[in-house]
Amino acid sequence: MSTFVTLLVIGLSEGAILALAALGFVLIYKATGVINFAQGEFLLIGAYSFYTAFVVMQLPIVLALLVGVLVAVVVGVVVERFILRPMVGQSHISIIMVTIGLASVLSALVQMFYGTQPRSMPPILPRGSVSILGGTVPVNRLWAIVICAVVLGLLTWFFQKSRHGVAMRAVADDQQAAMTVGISVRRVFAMSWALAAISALIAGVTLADITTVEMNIVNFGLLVFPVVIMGGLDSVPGTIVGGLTIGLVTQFVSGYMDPGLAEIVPYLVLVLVLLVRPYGVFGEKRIERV
Amino acid sequence: MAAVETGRHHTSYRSELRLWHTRPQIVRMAVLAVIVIILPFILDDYWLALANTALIAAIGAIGLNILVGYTGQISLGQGGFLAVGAFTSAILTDRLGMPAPVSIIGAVMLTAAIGVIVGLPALRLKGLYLAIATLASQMVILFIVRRWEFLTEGQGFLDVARLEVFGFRLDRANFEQQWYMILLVLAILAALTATNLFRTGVGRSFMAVRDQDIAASAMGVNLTRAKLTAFAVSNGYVGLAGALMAHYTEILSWEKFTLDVSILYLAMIIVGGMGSVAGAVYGAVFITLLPVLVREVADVVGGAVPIIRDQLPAVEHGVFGLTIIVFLIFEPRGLNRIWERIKDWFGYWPFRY
Amino acid sequence: MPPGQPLLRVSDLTLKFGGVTALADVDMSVESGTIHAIIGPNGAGKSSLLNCMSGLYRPTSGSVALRYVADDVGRGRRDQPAASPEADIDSLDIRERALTSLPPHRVARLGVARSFQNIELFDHLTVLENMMLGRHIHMKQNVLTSMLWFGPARRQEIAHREIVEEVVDLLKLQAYRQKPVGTLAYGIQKRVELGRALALQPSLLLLDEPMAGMNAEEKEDMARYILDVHELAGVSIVLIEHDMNVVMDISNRVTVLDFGKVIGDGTPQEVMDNPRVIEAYLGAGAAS
Amino acid sequence: GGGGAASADSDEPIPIGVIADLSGATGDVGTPYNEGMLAYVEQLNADGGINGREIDAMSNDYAYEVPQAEELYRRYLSDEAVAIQGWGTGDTEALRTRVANDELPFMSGSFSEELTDVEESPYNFLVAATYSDQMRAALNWIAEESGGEAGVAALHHDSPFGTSPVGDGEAWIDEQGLDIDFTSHAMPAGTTNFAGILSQVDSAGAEYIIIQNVASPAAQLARDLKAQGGDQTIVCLNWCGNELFATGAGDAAEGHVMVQPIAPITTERPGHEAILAYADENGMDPADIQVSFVQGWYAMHIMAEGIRHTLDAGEDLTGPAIRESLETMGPIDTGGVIGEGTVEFSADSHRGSTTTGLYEVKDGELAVIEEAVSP
Amino acid sequence: MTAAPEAAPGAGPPAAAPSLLSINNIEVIYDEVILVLRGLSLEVPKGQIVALLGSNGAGKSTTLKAASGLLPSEQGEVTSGSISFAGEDITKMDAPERVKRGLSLCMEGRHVFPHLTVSDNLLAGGYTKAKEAGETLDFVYEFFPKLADMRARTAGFLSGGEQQMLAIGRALMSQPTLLMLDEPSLGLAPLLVEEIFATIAKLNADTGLTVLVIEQNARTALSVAHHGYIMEQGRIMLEDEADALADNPDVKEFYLGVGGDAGKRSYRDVKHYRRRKRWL
Ligand SMILES: Nc1ncnc2c1ncn2[C@@H]1O[C@H](COP(=O)(O)OP(=O)(O)OP(=O)(O)O)[C@@H](O)[C@H]1O
Ligand SMILES: Nc1ncnc2c1ncn2[C@@H]1O[C@H](COP(=O)(O)OP(=O)(O)OP(=O)(O)O)[C@@H](O)[C@H]1O
Ligand SMILES: [Mg+2]
Ligand SMILES: [Mg+2]
Repeated sequence: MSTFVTLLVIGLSEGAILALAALGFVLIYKATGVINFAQGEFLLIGAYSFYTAFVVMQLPIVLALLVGVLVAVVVGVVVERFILRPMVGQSHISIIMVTIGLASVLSALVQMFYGTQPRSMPPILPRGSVSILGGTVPVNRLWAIVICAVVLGLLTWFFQKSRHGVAMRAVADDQQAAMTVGISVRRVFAMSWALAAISALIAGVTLADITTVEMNIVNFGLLVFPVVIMGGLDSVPGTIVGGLTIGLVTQFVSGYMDPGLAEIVPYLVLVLVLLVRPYGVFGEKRIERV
Repeated sequence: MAAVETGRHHTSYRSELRLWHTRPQIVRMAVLAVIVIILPFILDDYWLALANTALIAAIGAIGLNILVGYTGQISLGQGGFLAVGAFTSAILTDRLGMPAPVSIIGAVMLTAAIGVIVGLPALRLKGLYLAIATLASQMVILFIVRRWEFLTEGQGFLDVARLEVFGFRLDRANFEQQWYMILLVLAILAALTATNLFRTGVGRSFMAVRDQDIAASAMGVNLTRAKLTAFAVSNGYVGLAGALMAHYTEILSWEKFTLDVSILYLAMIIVGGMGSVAGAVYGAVFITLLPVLVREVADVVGGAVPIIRDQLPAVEHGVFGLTIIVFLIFEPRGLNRIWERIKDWFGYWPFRY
Repeated sequence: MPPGQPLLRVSDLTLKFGGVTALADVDMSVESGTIHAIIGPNGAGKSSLLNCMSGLYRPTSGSVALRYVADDVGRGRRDQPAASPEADIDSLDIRERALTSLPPHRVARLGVARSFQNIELFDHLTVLENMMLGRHIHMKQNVLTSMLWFGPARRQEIAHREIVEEVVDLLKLQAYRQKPVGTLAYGIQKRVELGRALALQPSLLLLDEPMAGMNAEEKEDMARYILDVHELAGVSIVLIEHDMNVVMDISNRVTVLDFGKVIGDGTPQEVMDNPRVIEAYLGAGAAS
Repeated sequence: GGGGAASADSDEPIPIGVIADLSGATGDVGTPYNEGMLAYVEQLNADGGINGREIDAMSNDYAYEVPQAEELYRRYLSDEAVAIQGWGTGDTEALRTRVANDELPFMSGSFSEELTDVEESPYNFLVAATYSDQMRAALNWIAEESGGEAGVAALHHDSPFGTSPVGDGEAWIDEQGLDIDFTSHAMPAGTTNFAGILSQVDSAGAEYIIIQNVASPAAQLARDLKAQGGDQTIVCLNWCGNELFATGAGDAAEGHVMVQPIAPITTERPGHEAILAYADENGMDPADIQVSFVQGWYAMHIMAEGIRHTLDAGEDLTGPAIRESLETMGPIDTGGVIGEGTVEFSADSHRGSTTTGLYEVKDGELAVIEEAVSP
Repeated sequence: MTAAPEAAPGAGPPAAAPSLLSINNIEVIYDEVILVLRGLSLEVPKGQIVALLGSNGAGKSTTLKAASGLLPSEQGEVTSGSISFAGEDITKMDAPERVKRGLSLCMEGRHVFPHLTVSDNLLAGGYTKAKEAGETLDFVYEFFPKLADMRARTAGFLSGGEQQMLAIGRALMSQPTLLMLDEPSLGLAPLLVEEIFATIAKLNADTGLTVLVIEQNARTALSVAHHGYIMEQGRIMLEDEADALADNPDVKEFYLGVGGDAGKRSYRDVKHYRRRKRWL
């Protein structure tokens, strides 16, 4: 029982961070149709820029977060403007590859400036453990859940309710048509990349606080794919459910079965899901009519 | 599509269907043949080893291009498939004592079969869904290779005996030269057979699936069969590349078949030109030589900009990414297209159009 | 199949997409040797009906059955037009097959070819390659001989290429042979699509709005091609078209759909005079 | 021979290829190791080199990727290196047949017991106790410490490096009849928490966790262990038993134990003096000198001694000659840094030493528990 | 009715209405080499319906794209000449800005947002006038009751004609003063074509909405238009009052075609392809 509680909370917190990272991916995909393989690197950039502001430049935490947001927005907008805009209308594979190239460049940049040694950061979230139902649970994990839930809630609201949400979805469907109804495609693109980068920043910093600031964050980012595919690529609730599922399943498998197996369990789950539902659990079938 | 050179008329379908028609084409092929044949006598072992690596990569890239470039099925599973080919051939020769050619054929067939198994879900999956499903296959295959102690007898790696073909054992002194010859022949065969495939109905049905699968099925193309065949054929080449890798490098461990390798191969076909056999070859050579080039440049400018030398792997990594981006933005059809342009330019010289 | 014989029977066909009923108990039959038009307002279910006929949609209930001459199928039969009028019906081995349970490629193998409402060509392939794909069902697909090229693969390519060239001549596409179709003008693409379907040497040709988006001149050309194909190759044609002038002029029989139901069926003139059709589709203006 | 670098009477620098991991999975310890080697070379060259000849250490990062290591190896071969300093187990094993073919003496950071077989790996030399010996020492200590009965979980890097001592450990328990309940798990790479593996350790009833991995994941594990209120004792082998572990885990490192054949700088052995002098000259803080740095320094020292012996004997500087020197020159003094203090090879054993030290983390420092233990 | 509130209500086109849109001698080039429009000029007087006719590839759609600012998204560019709307030079303005000023285009080939519902499509259409979107929505549903029935359906699954209606409805959502329609009858049933043109005429009559419409279906288009232009190969070849154009023998021959009214030839009687070279 006690193990169960520990694993449950840790799994939920991982899942929540994962969902947040994945939501950035979904945001980009929904609005621009771009499959961003560099989402993991966005987490990395987020974590390192915050680290630089907070630890290296010794800024107060709020200011450091603002610096992080600024960097995230700039990176997001620059990437959109100079790398993805010229790619409009290219095939899936080309877009996937250009973001893979981007991922290489971003991680190479981080590596060039910071090396690969993990860096430690003074704790942001409260440390220590509490006992819940007999399980020892790190307090920062609980905080991670809360933070991610709040940010996820805000983003979801924005996407579903605000008029920018509809604009984003319209742009995703048909950019030319969106222009004819007066939606500035550029602004929508820039906005979705910036939002994705910001959500990655929050996910990255939370993750870095729980672990360390290190290149490994990228590997965590790879898990975004099983999550979004399970969720159906463009469904916000699907992404949240997908994130929590992957977080929990991984944790339970590594706790009760084989920790090594946990590495590939997200992918096994994914394959199972796809066999039953080729468009993910929450995804709608692509419209294909002749 | 290159502009059709003018003044070329055919009197029979047979002549039109030939691969090389014009004088310049034939001359070009002859020059290329001469260069390729004298290469092993002028390069030292270091460069020959690079050439050999590139030739193996070319075979693998041709295979990947069949699936991705021609059939439109995105695959991130190349690394895993190479591993299947490599370990199969190594185990068949070393443990079952099969002659290398037989075990290589065995590896080709098994990799093709695994391709079909992985291809099965592909029947229902499209685009990114398929890409991620193949990513899953990469992860799972690699996990198996890593954990299945039978493969490496618990050592984590597998030694492969020196290649012996029909009683002829490669010797140490001429190791690279001899391999070069073997690989050259195989790479040419791979390129020719792949080219032929796309001159005929089977290959056309692959391309039809890529361009418009619904119309293809309405034209009588069995989508299931076409996709699975594409997976099998593509993986056949990949299996061959994997097997050759095993015999050439003489040691195998899972670390040679990671996701990075899958990405490397995708980069080859992107840089070379998707949906083009020649492109796959150009891409393989280019991507194999890229890190070497970066290093040479780093040696030269490293004094002035020390970060380039000190952070070489990061720089290599970054340059690799940048190459992909630059190609996709400025010449999405890759080196093959650039080469065609050059040919056209000379073909029409002195006229500009 | 000799003319005047029942060729295709649609019975009680119902097709639902979630809550939407695209087709409701549709009954109709197509006779061989005719041009059979299907008309109806937008969203009436015309394309859906065609999609059911070619196996692309699986109907919720009901069936589409095709009758065919056993020998005709699966063999290059360019010397004998599919509908040789002289043939004696009793001497032919005529079979019937339910298309609704078949995947599209199996339907194609039975000699049913089609074009699409929004051109669905293989964009990166040349005109010739597109048409060669029309020959797909008549060709043997062997990976190994294909890789070898010399021998059976090349012989087969040349043999089928000859048939394709005939279609190219018929549709006057000579100038575009080696062009990737994606770069061609809309009207030409429509023609290539027709050609690709013809290359299959179908006994039944399904055309979904072949003249949509064409100007008067191109429409005339296209109508001429369709008539030629019909007369020269003896193919039976099912045609969806909105231009009533075209329908009146070239079709032998018309079925009218509205909200997925058949509301009229008969000769063009009968249909034109049918008040339900006028009300639902033609409007008062056209009736005059 | 003429003026080639290999010739005995040449005065050209002696090329040695270094395959280093600075940025890969083991870069945290690979970087100081490489720095230690290069520092030694710098020091040696400043002191006039070996008989007046400098060492040209060509060092390149291979990011812990085997294919990259192979590429580097080929380059060094074509640059006529007379010996190679490698790094990881995977690449050392991947290269061993080539090394044997090309007759190049090869040392590395890998102490995998697989490599000590002179038949299979005639040109590989191991300068300190093998991972398996370290594992044996760890098990012996645990048996003693727990008063006989104990549960041990061996957590290892998921690679040849990681698995290398696991089987030998199990065999050792059988052989010695130790009352130890032994389980093993691979530590997933790139994971963000070890909660799962720790609960496995818990449910297996283990009181000790032996880690065969590098420092960063081990530190992460120690932190998770603390956060989840586990009371197991961690025993780190060679590559995580270092200062990085202590600093990385912070107060979560307290009380954990390390099996380390190389004496940390805080133990102030005679062999450390040269290193401290170098640090002093180069403005390095002695507190920053990690045990991996010391290890790199002495790995290079041993190679240099072999070369010196060859040159002293007036022989050409060829692989076989250096190998023979190393095998026949007798004990090489390391000033008490490695094992018992000396390293010695012979024609039928390339296992330079079998002894290691045991340390404990106390107030963030490595405190000696026991010295020169031999299994 | 909220569309075009500033237009004079109910007024028929005044004799010399001021130009709302005027295109002056523009040249358009695609991909930096393909010259499509070669000095084209066109006036759309306020409150009128203007029809633009021409054969395939003449450059009709290109003209509308130039007017609506869509060319950059297709690697096209206006290289000379100018376009002004309501007296303002808009040659360099981007597309969304033009929509805000009341210039709305309904593209060729429908271009609805396939994954959005019908109502979301319409709401996206009202993006620039979000505050009044509710009202406008009611207005559109009134005009196209069928859309109201389908408001919750996903647009991509609609039939071609349904999508066309949706596209026009969406264009109205931005409350345009000038509505440009590119082949609105493409693939539509005769009844619907009639309906759509009746709607266009009604919009024009009721609200004074100015319309520029491209049509292949020349007869129908000329029947509702006040004025017509005929273009070939990137230039205007002929321009006149709509009635006069419909009576022009050349127009009859080449644009009104065979079949149809007044006992023309049947399609079956056309025996030759390429009866003629281009009409130039
Ligand atoms: N793949 C599909 N998924 C969901 N609904 C569909 C699909 N295909 C067609 N429909 C629905 O079925 C109905 C009939 O559509 P269909 O395309 O057959 O009409 P149509 O008669 O061809 O119209 P048009 O003349 O406009 O092409 C429409 O309401 C359409 O929305
Ligand atoms: N994006 C583009 N890039 C290059 N050329 C183009 C592009 N769009 C149109 N063209 C070319 O410009 C010419 C005019 O095209 P446009 O679409 O304006 O014609 P149109 O009069 O609308 O014809 P249709 O009646 O077929 O719609 C054609 O020759 C076409 O090939
Ligand atoms: Mg239709
Ligand atoms: Mg147009």
